[in-house]
Amino acid sequence: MKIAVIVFPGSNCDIDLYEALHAVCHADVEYVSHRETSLTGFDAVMLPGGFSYGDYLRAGAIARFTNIMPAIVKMANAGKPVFGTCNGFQILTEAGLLPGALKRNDNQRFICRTIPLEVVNNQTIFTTQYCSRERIALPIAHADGSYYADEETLDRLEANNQVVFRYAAENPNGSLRNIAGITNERGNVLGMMPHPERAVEAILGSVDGLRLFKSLLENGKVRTEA
Amino acid sequence: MKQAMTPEEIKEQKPYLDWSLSEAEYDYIRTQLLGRLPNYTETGLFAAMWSEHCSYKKSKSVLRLFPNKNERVLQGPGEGAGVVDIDDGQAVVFKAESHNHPTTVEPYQGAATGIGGILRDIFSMGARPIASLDSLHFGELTDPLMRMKVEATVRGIGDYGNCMGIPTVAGEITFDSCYQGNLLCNAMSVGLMDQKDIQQGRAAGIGNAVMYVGAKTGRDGIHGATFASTDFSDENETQRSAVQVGDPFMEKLLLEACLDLITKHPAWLVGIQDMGAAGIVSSSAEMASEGKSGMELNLDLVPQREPHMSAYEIMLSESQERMLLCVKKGNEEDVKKIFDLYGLEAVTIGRITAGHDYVLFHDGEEVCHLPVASLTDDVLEEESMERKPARIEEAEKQSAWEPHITNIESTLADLLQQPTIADKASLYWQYDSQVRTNTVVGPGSDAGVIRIRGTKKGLAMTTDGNGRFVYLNPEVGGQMALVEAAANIIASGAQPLAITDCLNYGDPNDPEIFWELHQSVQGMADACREFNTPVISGNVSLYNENNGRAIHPTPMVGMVGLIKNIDRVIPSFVQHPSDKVYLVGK
Amino acid sequence: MTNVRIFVTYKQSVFDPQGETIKTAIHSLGHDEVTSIKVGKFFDVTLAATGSDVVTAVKEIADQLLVNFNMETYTYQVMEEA
Amino acid sequence: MTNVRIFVTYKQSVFDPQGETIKTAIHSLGHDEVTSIKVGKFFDVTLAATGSDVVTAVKEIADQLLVNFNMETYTYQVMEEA
Ligand SMILES: Nc1ncnc2c1ncn2[C@@H]1O[C@H](COP(=O)(O)OP(=O)(O)O)[C@@H](O)[C@H]1O
Repeated sequence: MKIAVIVFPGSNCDIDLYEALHAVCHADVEYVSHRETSLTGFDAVMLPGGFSYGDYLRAGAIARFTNIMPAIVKMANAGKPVFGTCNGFQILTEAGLLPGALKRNDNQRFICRTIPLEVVNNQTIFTTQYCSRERIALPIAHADGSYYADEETLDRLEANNQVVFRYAAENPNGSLRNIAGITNERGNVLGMMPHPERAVEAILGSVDGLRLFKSLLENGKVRTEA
Repeated sequence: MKQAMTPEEIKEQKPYLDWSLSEAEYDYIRTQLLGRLPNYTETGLFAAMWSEHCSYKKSKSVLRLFPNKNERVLQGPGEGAGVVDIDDGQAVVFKAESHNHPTTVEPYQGAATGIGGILRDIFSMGARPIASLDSLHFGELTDPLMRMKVEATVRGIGDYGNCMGIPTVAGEITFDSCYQGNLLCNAMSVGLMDQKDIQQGRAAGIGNAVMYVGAKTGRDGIHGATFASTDFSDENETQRSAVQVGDPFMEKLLLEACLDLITKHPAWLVGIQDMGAAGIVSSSAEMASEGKSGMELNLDLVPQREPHMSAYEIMLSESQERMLLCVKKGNEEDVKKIFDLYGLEAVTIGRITAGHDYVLFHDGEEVCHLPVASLTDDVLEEESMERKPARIEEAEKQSAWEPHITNIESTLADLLQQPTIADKASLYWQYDSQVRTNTVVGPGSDAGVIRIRGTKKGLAMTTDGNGRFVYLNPEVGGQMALVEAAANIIASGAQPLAITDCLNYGDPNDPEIFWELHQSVQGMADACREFNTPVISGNVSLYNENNGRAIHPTPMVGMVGLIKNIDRVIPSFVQHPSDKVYLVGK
Repeated sequence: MTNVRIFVTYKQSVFDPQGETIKTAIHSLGHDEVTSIKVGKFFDVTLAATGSDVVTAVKEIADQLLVNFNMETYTYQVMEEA
Repeated sequence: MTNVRIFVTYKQSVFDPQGETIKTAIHSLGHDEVTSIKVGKFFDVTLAATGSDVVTAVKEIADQLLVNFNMETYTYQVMEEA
């Protein structure tokens, strides 16, 4: 499985994703610039955290007009895995690949902490190595992570099992229904505010994020073989 | 554009006094250095370049006390930042910088641009910044305005560093009424590089290009450099308007573009320097001086954000996120292409010339023609008077104070409630301390620890200082700042390598304050020799006063240590319920 | 040349903690007469266009970029033509 | 009850990086006719007061809380009394 990590102007967790896949998971991964127009040859795409375009206007609002976006949309529509963390999640919502939006945190501040999450849906291609209802802890680091969608959308997300992660003990940012990560209806596009790529090595404090990448690689292999 | 005053009018009306150039200096420049009257632009350039901020004319004599070499130092003070060998062809680069005055006036932007400035010092050396630290000193929190300033300062540091994607991994925050009208905001940046990539701020090679890259020039921070060298009164707090605004997004692009150029195309580049205090003039004159070259610049080519800027304004603007490069003749277009990729401007604004003259053209006219050295090297060093303060004479006569503790529990509780001692998590949680996934120990421990990817090595780093100790006994206080930093580094499992510093004091024209400066630097220097931690970079911030009241003398030490085996790092938290607790030392 | 001011606010149904925080601060200053405060942003846009072209451009820019209709809504005001 | 809208912007000489970045984005959408874009914020304040009391209150709130005079300036508009 060959994975693209997109580099937008202002991306700064690009190396985090890359190294989690390359150094820790020994996966086949490449950086792809926002200037490119094609993702031919890639089986999955990941949008990193950071501050694309300085988060000016709204987080993710400008990045979605970059050259690479149509190729990402195409991957999503083709059912290939698309993953966005933090700013990547914000870009995916701004681009309409995921429902809802991410607002400024309720306390109006940037928050960098490791917090407990619940794995709500372990049936996605990204989460099969977690147990259902498992409690894990992942770092968050954002100022605009308060998930918002209207009631109808929220109900639909829950009914379709699209809520993948929830904040478990406390809600750090005011996200509605404690939502920390969601997929699209088809389940191949995952966006989440927490940073699994920051929790893949014991020396950095946690390995709770590792199984997300392992799940994807394992499921990707099965798929490629099939 | 016409000069605002004729040379004769300048001589008569002495506008330079407002820019903190003294009459004696003006006369010296006129009679000894030039043998003619300097024009308006030239006078302004002298005022900026001869300010304490750029010239260290008052503190130089004291700074000579510091050791700055040892077997590991590759670059000591004098460049953008110091460089230390950490084996395997790698080097660590670090420096601290104060942004006290801008932060006092406009905490959010002042703190943000403080981070921006220190980062440019690091990447202009060819290093990638890998961590930031801060040292913040505020007034008492009982003042609601101070609470807002604390919030804004922390937000400024966070917003800039977070957006740049550089983890803030350690720091210190204290509160004391002596900082009520003059906050201290010191920032330190640590970078990592391959030794082969080390850059210098020099311009040389006749015909080579002087290129301007990054953000456009506006009227921000004009007089910033001279402003930082005069003390505050409530009155000029309201006059100030040319606030520098940080653009971390631009800086991120600038960082990536500069590192691309430096690491991939070293042959194109002769020298590089960031535009800090006193913007274009200080960077260009210092580069020419360093390369022993002449330089000619055409200011009409400088990218400008506002119309009708004078030569003086263009030269002194402190607009952020700009760099000056000296590029080999013939490679200008190649360099431009690199910056184009990041959507950044790169413009040739001048050339290296034969001889040693610094010449500026604006609107087709020559507006400045000076020997380079007159701006950078001929500064009149100032002798300062010193006097031991009476309070210290008094204190020395008294017998040592013995604390009487009646209820140890309530004393402990009282101590823990002191804002200076209390937990700072609610503040440092606003800093991304983990981005780029190398942070082994973040804020909340003795020192921050960053691993070096691809090796077993790590770097420990800390900022420490204690204005109260230094106030009570400058020499011992200076030693203690070093000891505290070294203890933090050692407790993290690292070998201390070297230090950077910010020397924050009041008005050095006050003999008692100069004495404090001298004594405390002596104490620091002695301790540096003891620990074999030379001073490889640093910064001096004088005139930290409000309405005639000086801050406590507050030298800040930023220390970096090398960890040979990162797996052995010991955190400062209790690990297991039945572990034993030992007290070691005296 | 035409100047247009585009106002963007959260939709009515979206909770705005910033407004609440500011209201509390205003009350602590003693201004209890303030009963509500809402925060929004505006964009002063200058366009080299006039008449209906302006309206078309403003709508497009707002729809595509300036406004996130999941949570925001907007109004605009043509300020002057020169 | 009176509704007042308070507009806060950067002072003329202060650099607005956000506005510049948004302008570039608008141009990349093909709207080259946009020559300038400035970003500001506004506060819709409702007060249980009328007449000159409103003006006094608004000025105090703006001066003390809403505006950072180091770099910002403001105007206001009394929208309606009800
Ligand atoms: N401004 C700051 N930035 C980052 N970390 C900070 C800051 N201030 C304090 N810290 C962290 O909080 C911890 C305690 O801070 P402080 O009370 O100043 O401690 P110390 O007495 O150890 O210097 C330290 O580990 C320090 O790294």
